[in-house]
Amino acid sequence: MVHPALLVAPIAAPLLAALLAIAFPRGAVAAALSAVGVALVASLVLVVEVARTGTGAALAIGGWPPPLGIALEADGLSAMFLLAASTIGLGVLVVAQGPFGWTGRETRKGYSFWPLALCLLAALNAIFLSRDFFNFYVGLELLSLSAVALVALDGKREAIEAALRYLMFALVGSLLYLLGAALLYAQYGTLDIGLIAASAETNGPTLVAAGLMTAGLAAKTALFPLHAWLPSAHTGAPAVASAMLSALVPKASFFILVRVWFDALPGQAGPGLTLVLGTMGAVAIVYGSILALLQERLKLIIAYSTVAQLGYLFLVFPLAGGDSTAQPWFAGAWTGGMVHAVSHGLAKAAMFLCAGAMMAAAGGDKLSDVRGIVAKMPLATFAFALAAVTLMGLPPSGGFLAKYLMLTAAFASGAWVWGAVVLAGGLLAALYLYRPLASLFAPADPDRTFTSVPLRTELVPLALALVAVLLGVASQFPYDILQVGRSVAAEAGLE
Amino acid sequence: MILDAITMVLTLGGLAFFAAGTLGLLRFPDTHSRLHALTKADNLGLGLIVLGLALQAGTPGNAIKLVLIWALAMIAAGTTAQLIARSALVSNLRKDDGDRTR
Amino acid sequence: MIASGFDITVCVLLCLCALAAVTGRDTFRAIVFFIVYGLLISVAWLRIDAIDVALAEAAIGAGLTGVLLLGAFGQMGSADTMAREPRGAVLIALVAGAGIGAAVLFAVQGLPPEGAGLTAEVLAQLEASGVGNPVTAVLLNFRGYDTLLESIVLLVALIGVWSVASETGWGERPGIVHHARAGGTLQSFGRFLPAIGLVIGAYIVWAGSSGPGGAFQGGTVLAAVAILTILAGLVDAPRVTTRWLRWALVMGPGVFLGVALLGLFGGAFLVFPQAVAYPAIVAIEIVLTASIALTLVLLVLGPPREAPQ
Amino acid sequence: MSDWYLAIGIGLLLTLAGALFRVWRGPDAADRMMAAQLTGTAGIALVVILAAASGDWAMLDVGLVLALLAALAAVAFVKAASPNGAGDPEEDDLS
Amino acid sequence: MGGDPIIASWLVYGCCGAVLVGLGLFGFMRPTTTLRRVLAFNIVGSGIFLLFGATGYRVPSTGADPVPQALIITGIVVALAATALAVALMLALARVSAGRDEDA
Repeated sequence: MVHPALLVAPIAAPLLAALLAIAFPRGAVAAALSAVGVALVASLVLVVEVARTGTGAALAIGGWPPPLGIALEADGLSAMFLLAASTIGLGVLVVAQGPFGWTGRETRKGYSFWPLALCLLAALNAIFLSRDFFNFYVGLELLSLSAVALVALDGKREAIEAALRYLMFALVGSLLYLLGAALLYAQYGTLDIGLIAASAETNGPTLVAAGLMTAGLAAKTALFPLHAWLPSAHTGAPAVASAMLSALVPKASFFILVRVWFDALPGQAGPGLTLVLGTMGAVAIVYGSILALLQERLKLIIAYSTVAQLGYLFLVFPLAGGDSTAQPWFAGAWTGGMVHAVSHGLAKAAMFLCAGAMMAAAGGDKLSDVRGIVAKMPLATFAFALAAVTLMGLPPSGGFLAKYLMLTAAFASGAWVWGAVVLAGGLLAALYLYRPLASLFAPADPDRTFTSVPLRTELVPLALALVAVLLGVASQFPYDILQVGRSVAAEAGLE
Repeated sequence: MILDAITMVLTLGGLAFFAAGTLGLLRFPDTHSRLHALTKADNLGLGLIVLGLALQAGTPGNAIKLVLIWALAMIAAGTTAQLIARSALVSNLRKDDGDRTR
Repeated sequence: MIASGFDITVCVLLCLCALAAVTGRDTFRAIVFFIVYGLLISVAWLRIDAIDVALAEAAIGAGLTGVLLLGAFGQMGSADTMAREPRGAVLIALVAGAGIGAAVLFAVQGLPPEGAGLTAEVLAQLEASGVGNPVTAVLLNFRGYDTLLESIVLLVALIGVWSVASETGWGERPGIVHHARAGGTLQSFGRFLPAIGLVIGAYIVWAGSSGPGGAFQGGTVLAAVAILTILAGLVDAPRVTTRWLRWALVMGPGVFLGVALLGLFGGAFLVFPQAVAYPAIVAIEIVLTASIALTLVLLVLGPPREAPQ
Repeated sequence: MSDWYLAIGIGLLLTLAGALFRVWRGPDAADRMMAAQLTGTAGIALVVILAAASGDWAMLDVGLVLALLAALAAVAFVKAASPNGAGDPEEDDLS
Repeated sequence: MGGDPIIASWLVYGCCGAVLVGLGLFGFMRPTTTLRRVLAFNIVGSGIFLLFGATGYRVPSTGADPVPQALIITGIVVALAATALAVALMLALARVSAGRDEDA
């Protein structure tokens, strides 16, 4: 049995570091890096344990088993998301030492960044490990408030305006989710996922509750048409913060949505729901890609790319299942969606970190500013290209594995429409990523000088992009991990 | 039984004062006269109700708590009436002087 | 019969207050309606036998949130008016509000009428939880993990509020400089009330283990009283960079997290063995109250003010 | 007996409704705040009446908190009404 | 408490909570200033809590269910934290857009 410390460390370590960063700002950087390091090691060991034993690790907090107490559990999906969050978190915090490190005297940004970033990571880990719907709510609030504060950190007018709009969307999303959780408790007398799944039935309150939760979580995952807050928020935030915001924050509310429909209420998801979510996902892919094509600023292209790539995740709902004989893998589409979430996270974090480094070097993030930066920053440009490969879903990247699993599931179950959407998404990604790549690799005009940036701001994105590609190369490993503790509905489908 | 009767009379009296206070608040023409009606309701209305219930309160602790509630409410009402009256006066003056008013 | 009459009257007034608060263009009137709404909500909570929540709602709903909104209105002033309301958007909002309201209404009346929730399980384990008040038992023992995360949410909100300060403002005192006439009504009220407020706040926290009350309700009352002294210009909030302030803010959640981690040696997280449960929970409540009261005061005061030019 | 208390409670609610009307119409801010103060006191009376009606005297604590904080909203209003949101009406010399 | 009610207390307050949620959402989504939107958010929040607390009192004989009460107290404090952050952001936006403070 896994020692409970492994389940508690990814949550408690960042929290302790955040408290320390508030009270002792001088030691904030050291506390942050060591805490997220501990969280990374704990999630690594957890993933290995889960893979080795083939079963998830569980812990009843306070010794009180559900329904009275709250349970933490790490099945394959939780362990994978935990590992991804800690990896990206550590990478981002290493780079963040530059703009937010200790510079002799305490500044507003330098002081505020560390507690907010650490609480954001702690909230992510708390959500990925929890099995309780109200605990998800408190985790979501902790996540949203720290994310909003990070967006407003720059202090410029656009950043504060974007943070305010983001907060309004996040608050109404949380309230709708809370209303759904309250109705579920009123109906089943418990908030634990497993217990609700055992006694779930199709009746009025359950459907209204699930509908409200889906609407609330869709708003927080910036699913089209509820995405209006994301581009300006992820562009207004400091580049280091938008790496975490784009790569991880929407995945937390998507993770809860997966828990709601695949783990807690599989029987209640009718064709209506899967069609609506799938269609909105498809429209998000097309809409996000077209808008990314039109942008002139690097960060806006990447932000709209997030809107598009998040659309892929919602294709999981219609595609899950379809277990016809032609389907060589179990739960292909579901696993593909989860691998996409992880590989997109890694690639997007790498891209935003590269954009941040290039902005620092070129003094602006318009495509014309960063033209021909490959001469000065070859590593960062290569990392950007690798991340682009993952987003386009070209082999051997993790993105390819995800799209491949989704495609085979779509064609095997005859739902070629979704297959076409997956392919179109890949092509559109290639289109909107071509312009920035062309500009980066263009021959630099001689009198354009770029200031030099610390090496780590290039090495970290490269490492993250390589991990994203590694996900595709060693594709058996993520596939097996995600099958541990996977719900039956992920294979049988939601119809 | 007598105790209940007394309580009923006192609570009814309290309600009557509240009603009178509200009526005054609605009928009187200007701010300051309304304020006058308001303070009557606070003091006596709540006072009578608290008195009526103190008879019913089992332990002396509850009775003391009731009186403390009434005392605090009185202080709050007094302070509020004073501050609101002055604030109304100041803003009216400012309105006459044509300054920017709240 | 009378009881239903009372309940229905309360609900009608609640809905009227809410309607008045969300419609119309006068922001000040909306805030006053919200303050009265908070009061009626406390009365409603008493009717559904939730005294702990009535306490929290009275202190926060009618107290702190009202002060927060009025303070914002005071500083926003005329900048807070809306030019015109496009007809279409109002319609969409109407349809959305009515639709979700109707769906929730349909769900509520469809709920099983005898659902007792977890009352039995809580009362069965109450003895083992170490405290008499079932709500405090759930808040600090059975679901202590939620409460721990929530105290961190308060801290994050405070850091967020501080971080929107102006560049020159870092290191200054939070909020605006309040002043009052020496010896005037406001100042004497500000000088008189805190003594009683402190006693009542401490009483509510102490009563929380056996009866209604606890760290949050007590902390909120203490915060409200502290805000009153600051509004009366008697006291000015400490600078954002003072060391003792930051340690005091972090003390509550820190002790709670520390005690929770101690459990790991026994192979469990946030566990209170029955023998030591009562003293441990009371100790955590006291430390948590101090941090929560301080955090709430600073949250209401707002970001550090701009440095004097 | 508790029926009687609840009847008185309904009466108090009706007076509260009257005060709400003043909050709606009240020409200037002071009238609205005054009506809010009256609803505050009526609220305290209601809480005390409910404590008697239900026989659960622990409800008095809620009355205590409401009485303690009744003036807080008024002080905040007075601050909001002063020019820079931080003054005291008694401070301005009325020359 | 009172004669046998013609309608259960919990249902009255549950439905009232639902209406408040509807009113609050209308107030939140209609085009208005941020301060009014924050106020509407608080109304929706308290409506949800009222509904949640009412469903905990369906069996008056066993007393109100303590679990919703505890969750609601947590929710109220979280809602206050979110309101404080929203108000701070709103004031900061007014300050910055008034051009008084064009910091880096």
